[in-house]
Amino acid sequence: MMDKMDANVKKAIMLVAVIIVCMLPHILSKSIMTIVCSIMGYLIIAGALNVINGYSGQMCFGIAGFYCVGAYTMAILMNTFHVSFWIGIIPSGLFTAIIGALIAIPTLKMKGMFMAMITIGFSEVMRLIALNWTSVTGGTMGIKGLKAPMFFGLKTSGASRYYYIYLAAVMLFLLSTDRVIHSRIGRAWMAIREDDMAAKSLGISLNLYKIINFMYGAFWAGIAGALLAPYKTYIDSAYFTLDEGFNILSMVIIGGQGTLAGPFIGVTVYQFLVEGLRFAGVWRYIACAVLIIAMMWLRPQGLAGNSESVLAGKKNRSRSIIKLPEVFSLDRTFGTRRLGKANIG
Amino acid sequence: MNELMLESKGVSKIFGGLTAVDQVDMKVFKGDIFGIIGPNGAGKTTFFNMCTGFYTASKGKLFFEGKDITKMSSDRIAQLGITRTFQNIKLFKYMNVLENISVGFHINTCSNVFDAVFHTKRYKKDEEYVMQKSMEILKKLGLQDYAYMMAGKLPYGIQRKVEIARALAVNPKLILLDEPAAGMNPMETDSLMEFIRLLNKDGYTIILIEHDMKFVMNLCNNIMVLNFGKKICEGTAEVVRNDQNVKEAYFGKGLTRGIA
Amino acid sequence: MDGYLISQIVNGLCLGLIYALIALGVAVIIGIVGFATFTQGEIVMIGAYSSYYVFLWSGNNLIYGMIASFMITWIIGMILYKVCYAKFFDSPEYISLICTIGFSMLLKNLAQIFFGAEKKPMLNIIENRIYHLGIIEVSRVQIMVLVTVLIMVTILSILFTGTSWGLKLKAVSQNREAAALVGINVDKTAMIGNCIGCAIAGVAGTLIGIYYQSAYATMGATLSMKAFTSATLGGLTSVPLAALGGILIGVTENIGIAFSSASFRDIFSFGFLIIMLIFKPTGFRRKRGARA
Amino acid sequence: MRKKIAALLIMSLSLMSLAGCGAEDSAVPEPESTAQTKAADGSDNAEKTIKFGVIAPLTGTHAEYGQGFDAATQIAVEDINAAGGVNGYKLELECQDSAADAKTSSDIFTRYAEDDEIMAVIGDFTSSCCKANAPLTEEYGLVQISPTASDPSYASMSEYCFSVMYNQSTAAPWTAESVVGHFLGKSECAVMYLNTDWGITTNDYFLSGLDSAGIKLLGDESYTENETDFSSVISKLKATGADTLVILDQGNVPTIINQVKGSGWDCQIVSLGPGASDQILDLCGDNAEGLVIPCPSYITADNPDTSDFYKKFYDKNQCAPTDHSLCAYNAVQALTEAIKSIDGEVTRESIKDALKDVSYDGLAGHTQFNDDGGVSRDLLIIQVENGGYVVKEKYGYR
Repeated sequence: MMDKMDANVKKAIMLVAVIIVCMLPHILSKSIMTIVCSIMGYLIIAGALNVINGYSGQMCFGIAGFYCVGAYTMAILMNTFHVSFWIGIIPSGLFTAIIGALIAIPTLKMKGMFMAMITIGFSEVMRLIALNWTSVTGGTMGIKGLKAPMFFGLKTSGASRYYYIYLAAVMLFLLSTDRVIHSRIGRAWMAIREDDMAAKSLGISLNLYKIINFMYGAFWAGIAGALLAPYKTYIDSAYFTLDEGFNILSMVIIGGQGTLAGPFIGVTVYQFLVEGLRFAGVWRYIACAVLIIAMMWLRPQGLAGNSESVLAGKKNRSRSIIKLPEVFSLDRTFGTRRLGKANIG
Repeated sequence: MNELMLESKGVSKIFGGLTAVDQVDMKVFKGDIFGIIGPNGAGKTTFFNMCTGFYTASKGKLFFEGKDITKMSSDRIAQLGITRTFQNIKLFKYMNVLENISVGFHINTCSNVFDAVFHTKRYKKDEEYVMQKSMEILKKLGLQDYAYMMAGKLPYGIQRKVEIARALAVNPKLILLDEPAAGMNPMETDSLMEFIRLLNKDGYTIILIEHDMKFVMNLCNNIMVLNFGKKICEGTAEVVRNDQNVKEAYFGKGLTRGIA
Repeated sequence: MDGYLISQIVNGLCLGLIYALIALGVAVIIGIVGFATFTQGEIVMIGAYSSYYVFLWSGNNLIYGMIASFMITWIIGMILYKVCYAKFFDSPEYISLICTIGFSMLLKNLAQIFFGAEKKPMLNIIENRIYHLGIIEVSRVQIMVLVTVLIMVTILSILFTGTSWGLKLKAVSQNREAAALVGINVDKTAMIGNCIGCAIAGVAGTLIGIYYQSAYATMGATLSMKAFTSATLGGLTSVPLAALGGILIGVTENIGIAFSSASFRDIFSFGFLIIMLIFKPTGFRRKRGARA
Repeated sequence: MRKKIAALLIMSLSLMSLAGCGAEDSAVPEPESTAQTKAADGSDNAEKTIKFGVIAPLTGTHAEYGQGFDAATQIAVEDINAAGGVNGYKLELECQDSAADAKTSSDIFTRYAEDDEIMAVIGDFTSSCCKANAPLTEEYGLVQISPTASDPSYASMSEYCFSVMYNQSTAAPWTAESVVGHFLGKSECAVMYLNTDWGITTNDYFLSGLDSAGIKLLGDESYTENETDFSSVISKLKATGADTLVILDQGNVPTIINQVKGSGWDCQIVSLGPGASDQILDLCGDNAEGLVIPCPSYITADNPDTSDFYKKFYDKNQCAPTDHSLCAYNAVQALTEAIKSIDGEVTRESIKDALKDVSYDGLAGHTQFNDDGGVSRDLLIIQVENGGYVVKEKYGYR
C-alpha cells in the first residue's frame, strides 16, 4: 500500500517535472533561456566525455576536438552540400565517431598522462585544421549563415525555440546512454575501468571496447557540435580551444564522473556559477577556480558521485605490477571483520 | 587418462637477463586438479601469466586443446575457455557481487550497442540469460545473501569465492587459480578445498598455484614443482613428497642431508 | 644544406631550449611528486613578473631578479603542493590534475587583476649582442638559455643519481609507502621536489621574460602546453630526456614552418608527439615512470 | 558533515565574491553617483537615461583590450554626462565580460537584446565575436557598434552592425601604395600577418595595393594568434632579402619588432593595425626607432587632441591607452552624435537610422559610416623618432 502511494507520488512529481521542463521557455525569460540552452549543449558534450572518462576510466582531455569535428561536419553539410539539419545530424555524429575510432587506436596502449597528452594534441590538431583548411572550413572566417532548421513549418531559431531541439537531444542522449551502460557493453566498460587485467581474464577485449567507448563518446560529442552550429548560426575554430575542453572536463569532474546525473549537475552548477557570478566581474573566474579546488578537496568524486567508487579516492593500486604485499592493506581494511565473519561454504 | 587440455612445450620467459621460467613442459588433462608448487620466486605466477596470455612466452609453445595459444591475447584465450583468478584478488571492487558476475558472462552474450540502445530481442534475451545464470551461480556458491553488496567490502574469503564465481560465469573449460588459499585461516582453507573438489566434479579442469603443501597434496591429482623457473619434479602427491630435489628446493641441501 | 635551413634549425634549437627550460621543471615534478601539473605556465609567468618588479627596483640586476623569482616560485611551489598534491596521493591522478587546472586559473586571473592585463616591458636587462659563428647567428640571451639548460640538466642529473638526497627523492617517487617505511619524510621530500620543479620554472620565467622582452599574465599558457608535450616525449619523468624532447619539438616545428607556414606550428609539434607516441607509447624512456 | 562543510564553503565563496563585487562597485562607477547628485540638484531631465551595453573581454588573452574598452567607454560617458548629456538624456553603461569567447559573447548579446533598457551594444573586441553576434542584431533589431572589428565582412553582415575602426579595404591598399611606395620609396617588401579573419582580409587588400603600385612582394607569412616566437617567420622573410617588413597585426607588434631587431635584421618596419600608442614605445624601447605606423590619430600623453583622454585613462587603468580604447571612446561618441540627431523618441531603430548619417571628427579620426556600416578614414603617417612619435605626413597624403 505504502509502496503504491510512493509510486503515485513519484509519478506525480515526474509529471510536474516533465511539464515544467516542457514549459521552461514560457516560464523563463529569453536571456535565461540562453543560459539554459548552453547548459543543454554542454550537457551532451559533458555526458559524452563522461562516457569516455567516467565509464571506461580513460583519460581523454581532448573532447573539444570531437566537438569541433561534429560542428564543422554539420556546418559543411548544411552550407556546402545544402543538406537539411535533420538529415545531417546523424552523419555528423557518425563521422565524429569514425574520427573517434581513429584517435582511439593509437591510445589503446597508453595510460594516464600519455593518453591525456595525445588527446590534447589531437584536439589542437583538429582545431588547427579547421583554422587553416580555408577552402573547406572557411579558415579564420568561420562558416556563417547557418540556419536553424524548420520543424514541420515551425521556426526553431532563438534560444527559447531551439531549446526543444536541445531538450530532445538531451533526452535521447540520456536514454541511450542509460541503456548502453546497463548492458553488456556498459558492464565491459566499467570492468575495464575498475580493473583491466581482470576484465581481460574474463574475455573482454580491451582494445575493442575502448574503441567502442571512444566511438560512442565521440558520436555524442559530434551530435553536440552538430547541434551547436545551427544554434549559433556561425561557427569558428575559436569555439573549440583547449580551454573549452578543460572547462568541459571540470564540469564533468565537479558533477561526478561515472554517473549519469553527474555531468548534469556539474554543468548546471558550473554554468550558473559562471553566469551568476557575472556581477563579480574579473573576480568570477577566481571564484570558479576556488570552487574547482574546493570541490576536489571536499568531494573528489563529484557532487553526484558515489563516494564508494574507483573514481573517488583510494587509487586503484592493483594496476601496478610491483606492489606491497596485498595482505597488509587487506588486513588494514578487513582485519577485524575477517576473523569474525569468515566462513566458507 | 582422457584428452589433453593444456600443454606447454619448453616454455621460457626471460625478463632482461633474468630467466623467470625456464623450459617448462607440462601436460594437463581434462578433469585434472593440477597443482603447481614451488618456493617464492620460482616462476609460478609468471607461468600462469603466460598460460593466460598476460605475458608472451619468450621461447616455447603453449597449446590449449591442440590450438596454439602462445601469442594470443588474454581475452582471446578467455574466449577459448581458460579463465583465472588472481593472487591478489582482482574483483571489481566498487561493483556489487551480482554485477561482478554479470561481467563474467561477457563472452557468453552477444548484444551490441544498437541492441542495447533499441532494446532489441537479442538484448532482452541476453539480459534474461545473464540474470538467470548469475542467480544460479550465486546459489551454487551460497552467495545469494551478498548479491547486492559492494564486492570490495566483503570478507576476504567471500571475495575469493566471488572471484571464482565470476570465473565460472565465463563458462570455462579450464580454471586457473592463483593461490586461492592465501591469507585464509585453516577453517576457510578446508572449505575452499571442498569447494574446489565440487567444482572438479562438475566437470571443470583446474590448475592451481599454492604454497600450502597440505592443501595441494590433499587436493591435486597431479603436481608440478618449479624452482628458479625450472621444473624439478612432476607427478602425484606421493611422488613429489618423496622427491629429493623437492626437499632440497624447500629445505636447502644441508638440511635434507641431515635428515637423510 | 643552405644557410636558410641552418638558420631555421638554429631558431628551432633556441625555441626548443625555451621549451626544454620549462619541461625540466615539469619532468622534475612528475618524477618526484608523481603528479602531472598544468600550472607550470603560470609559475613561469609568476617568475617573470617577480623578476620584472625586482628589475624595476634593483635597476636590472640579473642576479637579484633570478634569486627573487627562484624564491617566490619556491613559495608558490609550497602552496601548490599543499593545495593540489598533499591530499591526493591516494586518489586517481586526474583529481590533482584538475586541481592544478584550477590553480592555474587562479594564478592567471589573480595576476591579471594585481599586475594589470597589459604587457610589461622587460627591455635591456642584458645587452643584446649577436655573435656570429660562421653563418650561424646567436644572441646573448640564447646562449644564456642554452647554458642554463645545460647547467640545470647536469645539476639535476647529479642530484638525482649521485647524492643521497637525490636517492631519497627517487625513493619517494618510486614508492611512497616503502620510502616512508625506511624513515624518509615523504611529505617533506615530495614538497621539496615540487618546489625545485617550480623554482626551475621561476628561473625559466625570468629568462623567458628577458628573451621575449616582456611579461604578461597569459605568457605561460601556450609555452607550458609545449613544455608538457616535451616532457611527455621524454617519458614524463626523465630530466635530460625532457630537455631533449623540448629541443626536438622546437626543431621539428621550425623545420616544418620553413617548408610551410607558421600557422601550422602546433600541427607539427602535436603531430610529432602523436606519431612518436604511436611508435613509442611511453616516450623516449624505456621503462614507464612511477605513475605514468 | 562533509556536505555541511561543502555547503558552508560554497556559501562563503559566493559571499566573498559578493563582497569583492561590492568593493568594486563602490570603486569604479563614479559617474553614476555624480549623475545622481546632479539629479538631486533638480535638473528635470536627469532621470531620462539611455543605456548602452558593453561586451568586452575583461578576462583571458585579450583582457588588456577588454579592460581598455571598459575604461574608455566609462570615460566617454563621464565626459558626455559632465557636458550635460545628450538631448537631455544621461548615458549609462553596463559592461559584461565575454572572455573573447564567441559563444559567451552571443549569449551576452541576447541578454542585452532582451533587456529593453539597452539601446545599443558596444563591442566585442574580436571580429569573430562580433560576427557571432551579427545574426542576432538583425533578429532583435539592436545596433552593435564594434570599436575594433575592422574585418570588412563583419559590418556588411547586417545593417545593424557598425564598426568604428577604419576599414582596411581602403587603408591597406593606401598603405601599400602611399606609405611603402611613395613615402618610403621602396620597390620591394615582405609581409607578415596575423592568421585571423582580420589579418587575412587586410593582407588581401594590402597585396592588391602592392600589385597596383607595382611593388614587388618578396614573401608573405602568417602565424596564429597565440604565437610567441616569431623567429622562424622572421628568418623566412629575412632570407628573401627584403629590406622592408610590413606587419599586419595589433597586439603582437611590439613582440615582433623586438624579435626582428633581436635577430639582427636591420629593416624598415611598417605596421598597419596597432595604432600609435605609448604601449609600443614602452615595450620596444630603442627597437621601435624608425617604425612607421599609418593610423588615423595617435595617442600619447603630449598629443593635444588625446592628452585629456590619456590622462583620464591612465588614472583609471594605470596603463597607457591603446588605439583600441580610443576607438571604444569613439564608439560612444558616435552613438552620442546619432542620438543628438534624433528628433523624436530614441529607439533602437532610430539609433540605427541615425548612425547611418553620423559625420563628425572624433578622437579616433573622422567618423562617417559607409553603406555597409564600416568607416573609411584618412590616415596620418607617423614615425618613431628619438623615442617619440612624429607626424610625417598629414591626412590626405597620396
